[in-house]
Formats: sequence, structure tokens, C-alpha cells
Amino acid sequence: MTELMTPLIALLCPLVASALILLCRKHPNIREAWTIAASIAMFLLVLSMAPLIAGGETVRCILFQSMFKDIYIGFKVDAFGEIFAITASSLWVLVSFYSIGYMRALKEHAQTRYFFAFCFAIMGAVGVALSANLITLFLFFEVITVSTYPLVIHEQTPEALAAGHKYLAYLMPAGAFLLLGITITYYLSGTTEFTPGGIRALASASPIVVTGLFFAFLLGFMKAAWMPFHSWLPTAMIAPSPVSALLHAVAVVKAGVFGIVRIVGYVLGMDLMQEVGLWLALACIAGFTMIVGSFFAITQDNLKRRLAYSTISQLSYIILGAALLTRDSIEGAMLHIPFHGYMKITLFLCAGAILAATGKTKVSEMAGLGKKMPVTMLAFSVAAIGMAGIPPVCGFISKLFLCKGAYAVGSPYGLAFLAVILISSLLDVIYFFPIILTAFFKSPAGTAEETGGAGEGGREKITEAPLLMVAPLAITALLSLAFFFNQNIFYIYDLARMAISDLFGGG
Amino acid sequence: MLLVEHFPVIIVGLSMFLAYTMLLAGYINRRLPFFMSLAMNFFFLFLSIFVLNHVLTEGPIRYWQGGWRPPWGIEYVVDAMNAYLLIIVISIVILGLIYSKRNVEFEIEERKHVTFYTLIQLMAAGLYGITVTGDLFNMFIWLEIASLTAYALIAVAGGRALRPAYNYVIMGSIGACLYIFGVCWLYSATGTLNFADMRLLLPLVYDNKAVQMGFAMIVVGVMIKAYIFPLHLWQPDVYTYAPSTVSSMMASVHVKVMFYILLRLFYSVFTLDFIRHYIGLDLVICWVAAAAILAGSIWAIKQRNLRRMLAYSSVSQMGYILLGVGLSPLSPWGLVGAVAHILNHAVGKGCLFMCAGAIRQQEGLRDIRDFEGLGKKMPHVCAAFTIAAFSMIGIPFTAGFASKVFLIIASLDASQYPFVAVLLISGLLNLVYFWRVIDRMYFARHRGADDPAEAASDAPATVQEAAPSGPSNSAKSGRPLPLSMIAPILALASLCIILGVIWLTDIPSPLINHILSNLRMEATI
Amino acid sequence: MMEWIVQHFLEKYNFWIAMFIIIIGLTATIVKKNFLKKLIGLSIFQTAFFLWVVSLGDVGRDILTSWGLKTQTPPILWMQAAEKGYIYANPLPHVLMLTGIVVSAATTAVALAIVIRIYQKYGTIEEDEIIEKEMEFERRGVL
Amino acid sequence: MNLPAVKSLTWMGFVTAVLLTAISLYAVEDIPAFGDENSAVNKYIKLFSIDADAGLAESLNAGIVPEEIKTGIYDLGFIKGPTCEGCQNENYPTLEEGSYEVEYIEKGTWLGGRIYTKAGWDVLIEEGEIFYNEPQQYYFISDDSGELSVYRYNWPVRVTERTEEETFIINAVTSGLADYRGYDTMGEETVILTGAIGVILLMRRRGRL
Amino acid sequence: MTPERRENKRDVIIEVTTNLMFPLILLFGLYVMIGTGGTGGGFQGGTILAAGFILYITVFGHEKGREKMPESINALFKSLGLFLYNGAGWICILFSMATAQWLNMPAFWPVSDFVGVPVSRSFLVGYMISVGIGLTVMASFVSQYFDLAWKEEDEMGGGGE
Repeated sequence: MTELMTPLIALLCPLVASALILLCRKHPNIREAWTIAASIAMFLLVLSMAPLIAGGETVRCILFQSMFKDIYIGFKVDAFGEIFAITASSLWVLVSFYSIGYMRALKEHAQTRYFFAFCFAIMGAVGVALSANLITLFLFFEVITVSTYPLVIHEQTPEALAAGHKYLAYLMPAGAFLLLGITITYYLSGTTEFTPGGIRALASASPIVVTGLFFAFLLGFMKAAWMPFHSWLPTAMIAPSPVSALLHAVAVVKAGVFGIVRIVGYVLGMDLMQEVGLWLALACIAGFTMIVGSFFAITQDNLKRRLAYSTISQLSYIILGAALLTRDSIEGAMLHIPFHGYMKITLFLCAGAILAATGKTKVSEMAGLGKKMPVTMLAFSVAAIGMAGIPPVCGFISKLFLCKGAYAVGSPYGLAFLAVILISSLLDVIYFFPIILTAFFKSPAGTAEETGGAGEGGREKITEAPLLMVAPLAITALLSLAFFFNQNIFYIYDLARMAISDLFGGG
Repeated sequence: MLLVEHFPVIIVGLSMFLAYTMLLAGYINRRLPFFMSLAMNFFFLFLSIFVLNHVLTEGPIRYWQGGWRPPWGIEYVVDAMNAYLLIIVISIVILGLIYSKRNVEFEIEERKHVTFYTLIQLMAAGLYGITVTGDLFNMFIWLEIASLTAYALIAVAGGRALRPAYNYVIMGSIGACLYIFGVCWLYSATGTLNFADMRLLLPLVYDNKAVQMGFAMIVVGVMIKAYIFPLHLWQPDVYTYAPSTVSSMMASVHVKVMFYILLRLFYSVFTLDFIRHYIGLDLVICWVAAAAILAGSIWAIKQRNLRRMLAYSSVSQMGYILLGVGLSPLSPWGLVGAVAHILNHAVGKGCLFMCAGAIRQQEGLRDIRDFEGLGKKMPHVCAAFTIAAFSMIGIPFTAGFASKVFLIIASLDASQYPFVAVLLISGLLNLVYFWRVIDRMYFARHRGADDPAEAASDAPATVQEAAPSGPSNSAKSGRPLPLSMIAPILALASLCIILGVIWLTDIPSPLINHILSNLRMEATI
Repeated sequence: MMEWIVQHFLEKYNFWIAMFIIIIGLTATIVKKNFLKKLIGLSIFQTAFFLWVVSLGDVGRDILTSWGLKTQTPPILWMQAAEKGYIYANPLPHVLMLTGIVVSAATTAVALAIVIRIYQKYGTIEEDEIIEKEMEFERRGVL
Repeated sequence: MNLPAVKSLTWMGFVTAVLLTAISLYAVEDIPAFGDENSAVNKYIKLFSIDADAGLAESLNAGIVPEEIKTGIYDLGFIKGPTCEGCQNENYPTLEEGSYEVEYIEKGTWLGGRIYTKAGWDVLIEEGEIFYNEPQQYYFISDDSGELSVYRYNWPVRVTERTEEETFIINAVTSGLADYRGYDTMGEETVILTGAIGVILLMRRRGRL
Repeated sequence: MTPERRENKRDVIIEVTTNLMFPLILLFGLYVMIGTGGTGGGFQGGTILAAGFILYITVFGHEKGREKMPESINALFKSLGLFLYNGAGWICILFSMATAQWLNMPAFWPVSDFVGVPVSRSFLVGYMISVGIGLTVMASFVSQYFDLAWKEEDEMGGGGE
């Protein structure tokens, strides 16, 4: 337990950057320089805490005591939060480069508002990762919700507005439920601090109350897009691609699953989940979401919507891992957060690059793109293979841990969920490989040039997207490859081990 | 007698003295009254800070008017609650004055400014008087001063404001008469008018029916003034058509002071024991408050005129405060939520009404549907509006969030679970009608029925909708707003955020504990 | 029942008279559509209320019943009052109600001013007609 | 208000009338009777009563307030005392020896412009010299029907006794209006001024203001 | 309050009677205000004075009424009365007593005795207050009468919404 100001400073970076962005709205280059600087600074600050935490320490930064007894607003960085913080902040660096290229390539309007809101959203995500108790987590949760609204409706068309209203209509009641759960927790136990293994005082509450509390939290973390409360996510895909990439593959939805894992591991606790039997309900929801989400994904022709449904099903791997309550499954869940983040962001960035380069959004139109934009499509293929859990991509690692965990449950339930994991991996293959096949091996129809030429912008020849867009997605693809060979980049693996030993004790 | 113990009476008496002087100064120069009033109110703010400091360190100030000990004479009692409210009232009055300078030049003909500012100062004097007095009948006098000035100030807008103003005169007079009627019933049972003395005498006659009915009459009379839900009929038109300065001042402080009468009655004259056991009113109050919250929000969703929407929103927000008061016998957090929301709502709603007036002055817009692209034209005002709207909704890091959390904790602590649902739902309803405006300001490009909330509200809204649609037929000064109007708006908006952070910390807890102990609550937080 | 009437009705007739007039005034205030009639009702209400409060200060009931024919006197102190056995009425209700009368007078003045403005604007002081005129204004879009 | 609102006002009027009738029927039993000079408004309010054993009367005749009555008054919080919780101490004096005087009054005597329908003791507590700001309490202890009832005198008694020596005004209404409650009167004049200014603001069409 | 204005026919009897009664009414008002033994009667006296002025205005019309009671003098009276009343309190605050003790505390007895009638030591401030109340009441009622009885078609409404 060491007291450091690092988390506060790390969170101040995007805050200051947003103010500077507003000030420099007349000069685009300076404005985006601030974004880059803030993202790199925050990433380094977050990373600087990693070795300390991987060594078993916990960094704590108490901002102030609140009027409620023994509740403070502050940050306590443990291993699990550090994993998510590293993921979000490292991806922000790449995405800020990417979004500069994207916004300029498509000549979007209101770029100042875009970068301004982006800073706040990232601050919310990292704040959720670093927060010490439920109150702090709630504050940053609402910050995420409010600040992503301008990004979702960035197009400002009626459809975008309708999508934004749907987004709020789902997430604001979620916030209300979360607040309800937090207040009930405080009322029952007198504290909302995250304690590994769960808050002791909750164990004495009656099972009905605990069940209601759990479902209040589950509804509160609707950001995790578990079915049947998922439909805001595909609708929100109307946002620009970097937004979809960072927010709907990483920040928002990962914050949701992060919260669920927090609840399972650090508020209710494994023992309580076990004895009340909530783990089964959670696991069933997750399994249902995995299978049905994959089926939805197969039916989609729009690339981003297909990715969105794939996100829905992949997030449920994490929820399932948390629900199974075994060492390996929770470790797999924790590892799947960064791994899925890197792979899924690669896919979204590729989709954005394709859109920027060719103006194509449908899978069926992508015939022959593999030759015209080889780097993009290669990165896409790598990420898609990883999604399906096929080595040599890091998706394999996390899914391996999940399968071990599911097997370790032992009971028929465990085997059933093992089967669910395998089936949904198969479904992943089914909905990803056609894209790769179409892109590489299917030669465009006879009028390919016309269709290519008829792409927006009326360009005669389809080439790669600008470098600012291609480089980040290449980097993420390489990272997701590298994680297969060395899981310990950014101390991810040590942090996961440390979190597991926090939760289950021993080593 | 310490000098600081003179400060409350100096604030009240000097503001009346100032008002008489402003009337004469108007003969010298028509601009003079405004500056006199502004300077003196700054002086009063200075004094009131000393008063709060003295109260927190030394204890309540008891000041005997004319040197007559209570119950023979009139007594001024200033404890933590009064001092807290006094600072709020004075600061909002100062900001309203700064705002009103150019706004009044736009809205009211120039030759009426002297009397206008004199009446504003008199209204401030009445509010200060209500805040510091410790005598039931004396409170009636200040109540009448504040109400009379409000009637005239509303009606001066002329036009559509006249009939609402007259309705307010009638309803307000009935309310004041019910108040004094109930006071005289209490007087007929105890023979005294002083708060402290009556608090000592009343337990002897708690089962006296005249006392119970007098209590009920006072509560109803004050509820009319504070437009608690079933008695709010006069309010929306008044707030819609009054001059912007007046409606912002009334919505932010006037109604708070009216509500303070209720607080003082509940906690300092009667006891929560009486309210619970002799008339069993606490849960009734809670349910009335819940009805007020929901009904106000739902009516606000149906509105298209911005200020009318804000008026109905005030109805629901007063329900928050009343809910806190109703929960306080069961949990101290209820009173904390009420006390916190008095400040938060004063700041936020004042800012919103000022924004409405500013929008009307620059662009001539009243109808929400005409707000497209307003964020580009008046960025500061729209940003302030957004922040204050967040505070009303209860987004974290704004002021409203704190009071919402206090009230939820209170209703859990009192094990009155339905009100938790009411609070959360009303937060979502606030989201609906405020987000409509924010969408219009910043994001909407196309006008029409693309907004589902508005398409839903088409049919019912036509009946009771008053504002003519379209910016065509309204006076507007195309010029950009002067700094003297933008500065108070931004000040209030930043206060929303600063308070939102301060309420999260434990900085206010000494003040809260003083207020709880001065209002005779046993528990502390 | 009989003694209830004697005790609470006949011996408190001041209260009942006052309440009767108060109810008349209050009902007229709320129900009447004519603004001047509303105002008149309000004045009736307030005046009846003052009447009751002043009658609270009346003393001398027990004198008439038990100590022969002595009576009360206004609370203006004079030397022989005590030995002549006069007793003083209660000054406080008079004090309060002098203030209340003034307040009601000021309220009436402001209300009258508003009524005159309304008459100058709409040409009528009947609430229904005024509301119809406002609807018509809306349709025409003036003001 | 719009048309439906007006209709609802009509109903509100009748409801108010019925409510007021019901309220007066309910509460009339505790309204003081017309001309009752012993009512709380006109003379005193009864605090409590204890049964009179022999000792109390003698001690009162000897000019000493017995302990039972003292503790009773303490517990009500009127007087600075050991058991006074949260009462306005600085407003009320102590009930110590020598700080009060007791005199016995026959039934039916006129004194200070008021009439005694019960026999009993007048207890006047005061500290400091007879002028402003000295704490005062007036109590009356009646010994009717074998029990001692303790009353506290109210405003009119004290004023009709003291107004001439304190304010040099023989008209008690005026002294109350202009001195004891003079601040009310100042507010009242301000209300008149407010009305006048409001009328000017609304109506005046010529002249400077 | 009919909007069309009738030209007022002069009536000799009424005008002569008013001319006779007007000073007497004012004199009686002054007597009620300050003539009685003690203080008090400010409000009543002021009302009687106002009644006299209102009678005069009713008979002779606004123009002559304004000659008798100009607007500026009216406003001066309105404020002056309250200055007297309020000022009495301020003097006491300056001497660091509680407000509105009407100066009859021992510190001020010499002053009062020097000025005053022996029966009443609060002579000074008592009369200050009576005269103040009377002035304010008279001026306020007269100005209210001026404004309310003012028949003039003005513009429809003000700048309201």
C-alpha cells in the first residue's frame, strides 16, 4: 500500500488536454498535438505503476474524504485495474494517431468537439479502471456515458440522433440502477471499497437481498452489452470508426465487463456468488449471449455491425470467465480484456481504413480488396484468426485459460460451458473467414473497376489508406501476434497472476 | 453587545433604508439606484459572511428588537440555518442585480427603472427579514413585503404577464392570510408569538385541536407560496411571462425563503415528535413530495416554451426539498438532502432562468423547437445552460448529484424504499426534457418531428401551450450579449461544478452538523 | 348535545360569525370569474379574520356572570380604573390587527392597479373572456 | 391559468369552504370563549399542577417557592436550571432565593387592571434593576380544589403593568404598536410604501418616476 | 373605470364647501396625529390627511391637485416619514444599544427632558415616529389615488412575452 499521486496526474492529462484543445480550436495541428502528447503522457504514467503493482504493491491516492463515514473519493490501483488501465491508455495512443488520419481523410466537421469529447471518454475509462470504490467508479461511469454521446451522434443526421437517444435510453437507466446498487451496498455494509474476495459485511445479508443487489449491479453494467440489453451497441455503430474502435470495442464495453468482474470478485465475492448460486445465472446469461451474438453476427452484411455483434459475443467470454469462479477462468477473463481489446481494435481500425479508402461498408463489396490494400487486410486476417482462438494469435491464450477454468468447475455445468465456449469459437470462424476469403481469394466481378471507381470520392484507383491510419492498425496486429509468444508485454501476465493471487490467495 | 450581533439587523434595516433612499435618488439620476443597491448588497454579503463565522464559532445570535426580552418583544434569531440561507439569498440577489442591468434596459422602459430597482431592493429586504426573524408575526410582515414586491414586479412585464400576476396576487394573498390565520390560532392557544417561547409552551397543548388546525393552516398557506404540487397552479404562467430578472430571482431564492418558513415551523416551533405522533403527517408529506416530483417532471416534458418547462421543473425540484423534510424524522440525511438541495437548486435554476432570458434577449427565441444551432451563436450561454441542466439531472461532478445521493441514502435509511424509485425515475425524466433542449442547441440539424420526445408531446401539448411558435413575432436585440449578463450566468454555472465537488468532500460537514443541532435534530452525520 | 351547543356555539358566537364571513369571502375569492369580485371577496375574507382576532382580546365575561355589573375598558391606563374595578382589554390583538389592516390595504391597492392594467389591455375583467382573447391573440400571433 | 385550470379553481373554492367548515367544527372546542379574560391570550397559560400538601402553601405564604414547583418549571425549560435541556437560557432568569417576590391574592380582587377569579400567589421573578433587558417571569400559583396549578402570565399582563414606567405611554395599544413591537410597525409602514411604489410602477404614465 | 372621459362640470357649492373643509380636515388630521396626550395615532392621522387631499383632488381634478401636492414632494414625504422612523433605530445602533428603543433609555433622558413634555420622556422619538408614520401614510395614499384614478388610454401592455 504505497501512496502515490500518479493516478491523479494520469487522469489530469486528458482533462488538461481537453481544455487546451478548446483553446487551440483554431489551429488543427496544435490541437491534435495536444491530444498526442496527453495520450503518450498518460500511457507512460499508467505504465510506470505497472512494475510496482506487479511486485505485489497497491498504489493508493485518496483525493478527499466524503461526508459519508469511511467513504473516500480516490484511486486504489490493484493488478486488475492496472491491466484495464494499461489497455485503454495504450490503445488511446494508437487511436489518436488513427483518428487524426481518419478525420482529415474524410474531412469531418466539428473535429474540436470530437477530440474534446474523446479526452473525456478516455478519462472516464481510465478513471473507472483506477477507482478505489464504487462511488468513484460511478462518477467516472457517468462521465463516460455523457461524454460519448457527442461522439455517437457525430454525424448529426436524424438517424445518428435517434441512435444517440437509444444509447442514452439504455445507459442512463443503467446508471440509475448502478446508483441504486451502490447505495444499497453502502446501506447494507457501510462501505463500498473494493476488497479482494468480497465485502465481508454483505455475506450476512439475506439471499433475496443479495440477489436483488446483484441484478441491480448487472443492470447497472448494461455497458457490457449482455443480452437482451445489447441493442444499443450495434445501433451506436453509426459513429465514426475510431469512436467505434476505442469506445465500443474498448472503453465503454470493457468498462462494463470490468465492472462485472469487480462485482463478482471484489464486492460480492466468490463465496457469496457460490452459495447463493448467482454464478450459474450469470454464466447462463453469458453463454446465451455468446451463442446468440455469434448467430446475429453471421447474419449481418454491414461490416461494422458484424463486428459489433462479435464484440457482444466476445465480451461474454469475459463475463463467463468471471462467472465460473475458478482460478483459471478468472485469469482467462482478465487476460481476455487486453487481448480482445487489441484484436478487436485492429478489426475496427481496418473497417475504418476500408471505409476511408474505398467508401465500402458491406462485406459483400469487399471482393478483391486484399490485393489493393494488403496491409489492412493482413492485419484484419491476423485479428480475425485471433478472434477465432487459433494460434499463433493471443486469442488462443485467453481462450485456453477459459477452457481450463470451465473444465476445472468439474460439474456437468462446467462441461456444458466448455462446450459453449468451443461452439462459439467455431461460430467465430464461421462469420470471420468469409470476409478474409472474399477479400483475398475472390476476384471482383467484371465491373470491378467501375464499382471501385464508383466508390465515394470518385477515385479511379483504390490504394491503401493514409499512413496515419495504416500504421496503428499494423502495430495493433503485431502486438496481438506478439502477445502469443510473450504474454508479459506491459507486465500483463504478471499483473494477471498478481490479481489471481489477490483473489484466491497463495500463488 | 458585540458588534457582529448587530449585523443581521443592520442587513435588514439598512436594506429598507436603502430602498427609501433609492426612491429619492431616482430624482437625481435614473441610473443611481442600481449602483447604490449593488454596492450595498455587496456590503451585506460581507457582513453576512461574518455572521456565519460568528454563528459557527460562538453559537446562535439572539437579538432583542428594542431591547425587549422575548416573549415581550420581537427577537431575531440567527443560527447556522439562517446564516447559510442568508448568504445564499444575498449572493443570488447580487448576481441577479448584475444580470438585470442590461436585461432590464431591454425589457422594461427606461423611465420605470427607479421604481423597479426600488422594488427589487424591497423584495430583498423582505427576504432578508424572513430569513433572520424569530417572531411569527414579524415573519408575516416580511412575507407580505416580499410578496407585494413580487406581484408588482411580475405585472410590470405587462402583456401576457398581467393575468398570471393577478392570479398570483389572489393565491398569494390567500396563502398569507391562511398563514396569519393559523398563527393566530396558535396564538389563541399559547398567547405568545415568539419562536423559542412557543416551542416551550406548545408541548403543553399538543393535543389542542386549535393548535393542530393552526399548524395545518400555516402549512397550507406556505405551501401555496412555495408552489408545492397540488397548489402550484398559479406558478407556471407567472414564471413564463415575468421579466427574466424577476423570474430568475423568484425561482432561485424567493421560493427557497418561502420554504424556509416551513423548515423553521417544523423544526423550531413545532417538533418532529408532534408532526409524527400527534398529526402523523411525515409520510403524507413524503407522498405529496413524490407526487410533486413525478407530476412536475411529466408536465415539464410536455412543454415547448423553455421558461414554462423550467417552471414545471421547479415544481418537481421543490418536491425534492419537501421529500427531504418529510424523511427527516426518520433519518438525518433527509434534512441534509433538503438543506443541500436548497443551495443546489437556487444556483442551478437561477442559472437556467438567466440563460432563458439571455436567449430571448439576443435571439428572441422562447420555443425549444427554434433552438437549432444556438450553440454556435451563443456558446457561453449554451455551455452554462448545459452544465446547469446536468446539475438538475444529477450528473456526477455537478451540484444536483450530491442532493440526489443524500436523498436516496435518506430514503434507504428511513426504509422508505418507494422514494428511491421515485428519485431515480425523476432523474431520468429530467434527462428527457433537458436533453431535448441540449440536442436542439448543439446537435440537431433538421427541424421537425425527428425528435421522438417531441413527436410524442405533439398532441397534448397544443392545448396548454402558450408560446407562439417561431421566432417571428418577438422583440430581439440581435447584438451579442454584454459581459454584465454573461458573467453571472457563467458564475452560477461554475458554482454548479464547484459545489458538485464540494458536496462530495467532507468540507460542509461542520456546517451541516451545526444546522442539524440548531434545528434540534438529535443525530449528526 | 344541548350543552355542546351552548358551550361551543353560543358562547363562541364571535368565532362562528367570523368563520361564516370568512367562508363567504374565501369562496367568492376562489370561485368568482370577475377580477373585482375576487378582490372584494379577498377583502371580506381578511376583514372577517381581523374581526375575529380583535374579538379574541375581549375580556369581561366572568365579570358579567359572577361579579355584578362591572365592565371592561380600553387599555388606556387611567388612575381610578383599578379601584373602580374596571379591567383592561388585551392590547396585543389590536396591535397585530392594525398592522394586518395596513397590509391588506396595500395588497388591495396593488391588485387594483393590476386589474386596471388588465382592463386597459383586454377591455374586460371577466377571466373567461380574457382567456378567450389570449387564445385569439395566440392564433393571430400578436404579442 | 387556462380554462381547465379555472374550472378546477371553482371546485377548489367549494372544497375550501367545506374544509374550513369542517376545521372550525373540529377545532371550536379549543377556541377560547368570547370574552374569557382567563384565556391564554388574555391572561395566563397553565403549565402544570401538583397536588397541594400542607408544606407548599406555608412555604409560599412565607414567600419561598417550594422545590417541587421549581423543578416543574425547570423541566419545562423556562428557567435556567440544572435539568434545563436546550432551553433559551439567556432569555429566562434563575429561580433563586431573593430573585423573586411572592404575594398572596384573594379571590375576586382587581389588581393592575385585571381580575382574579381564583385565589393564589403571584410570583414575579426579576433580576437586575427595573429597566430594560432584565429577565422577567410572571407566574401565578392557584390553590383551587386541593391542588396547586402553576400558570405563566402572558403579554397583556406584563405590558399593562409596566408600560407607563417603561415607555411613558399610557395607551397600551400605542406602546405595544410603537415600542414593544415597534419593528412590526416599521415593516408595516414599509408595506404601505411598497404598495405605493408598486402602483406607481404599474400605473404611472407621466412625471419623473 | 369607463375608458371614455367625461368633462367634469364645475359645481360652486361643492367647490366652496371643499375649500372650507379642506384646511379643517388637515387640522383635524394633525391633531389626531400629534395632538393627543401621548404618541400614537400616526396611521389614523395620516389617513385623515390623505382623505382631505383626496377630497380636494376629487373636486378640483388632477391638475390642481398636483399643484397642492406635487409628485416630488409626495415622494419626499413618502421617504421622509420612513427616514424618521428608521433613523430613530439607527441612532440607537450608533449608541450601540439595541435598535428602536426610541431613545428613552437613561442615556437620553436629559435630551428628552430638555425637549419634552414632563408626562412623557419618550416625547422626542414618540413624536418623530407619529409624524413619520403620518407622512408616509398620507403620501402613499395620495399617490395611490393619483395613479389609480388616472384615466388615460396607454399603450397595450408592456414588453412582456
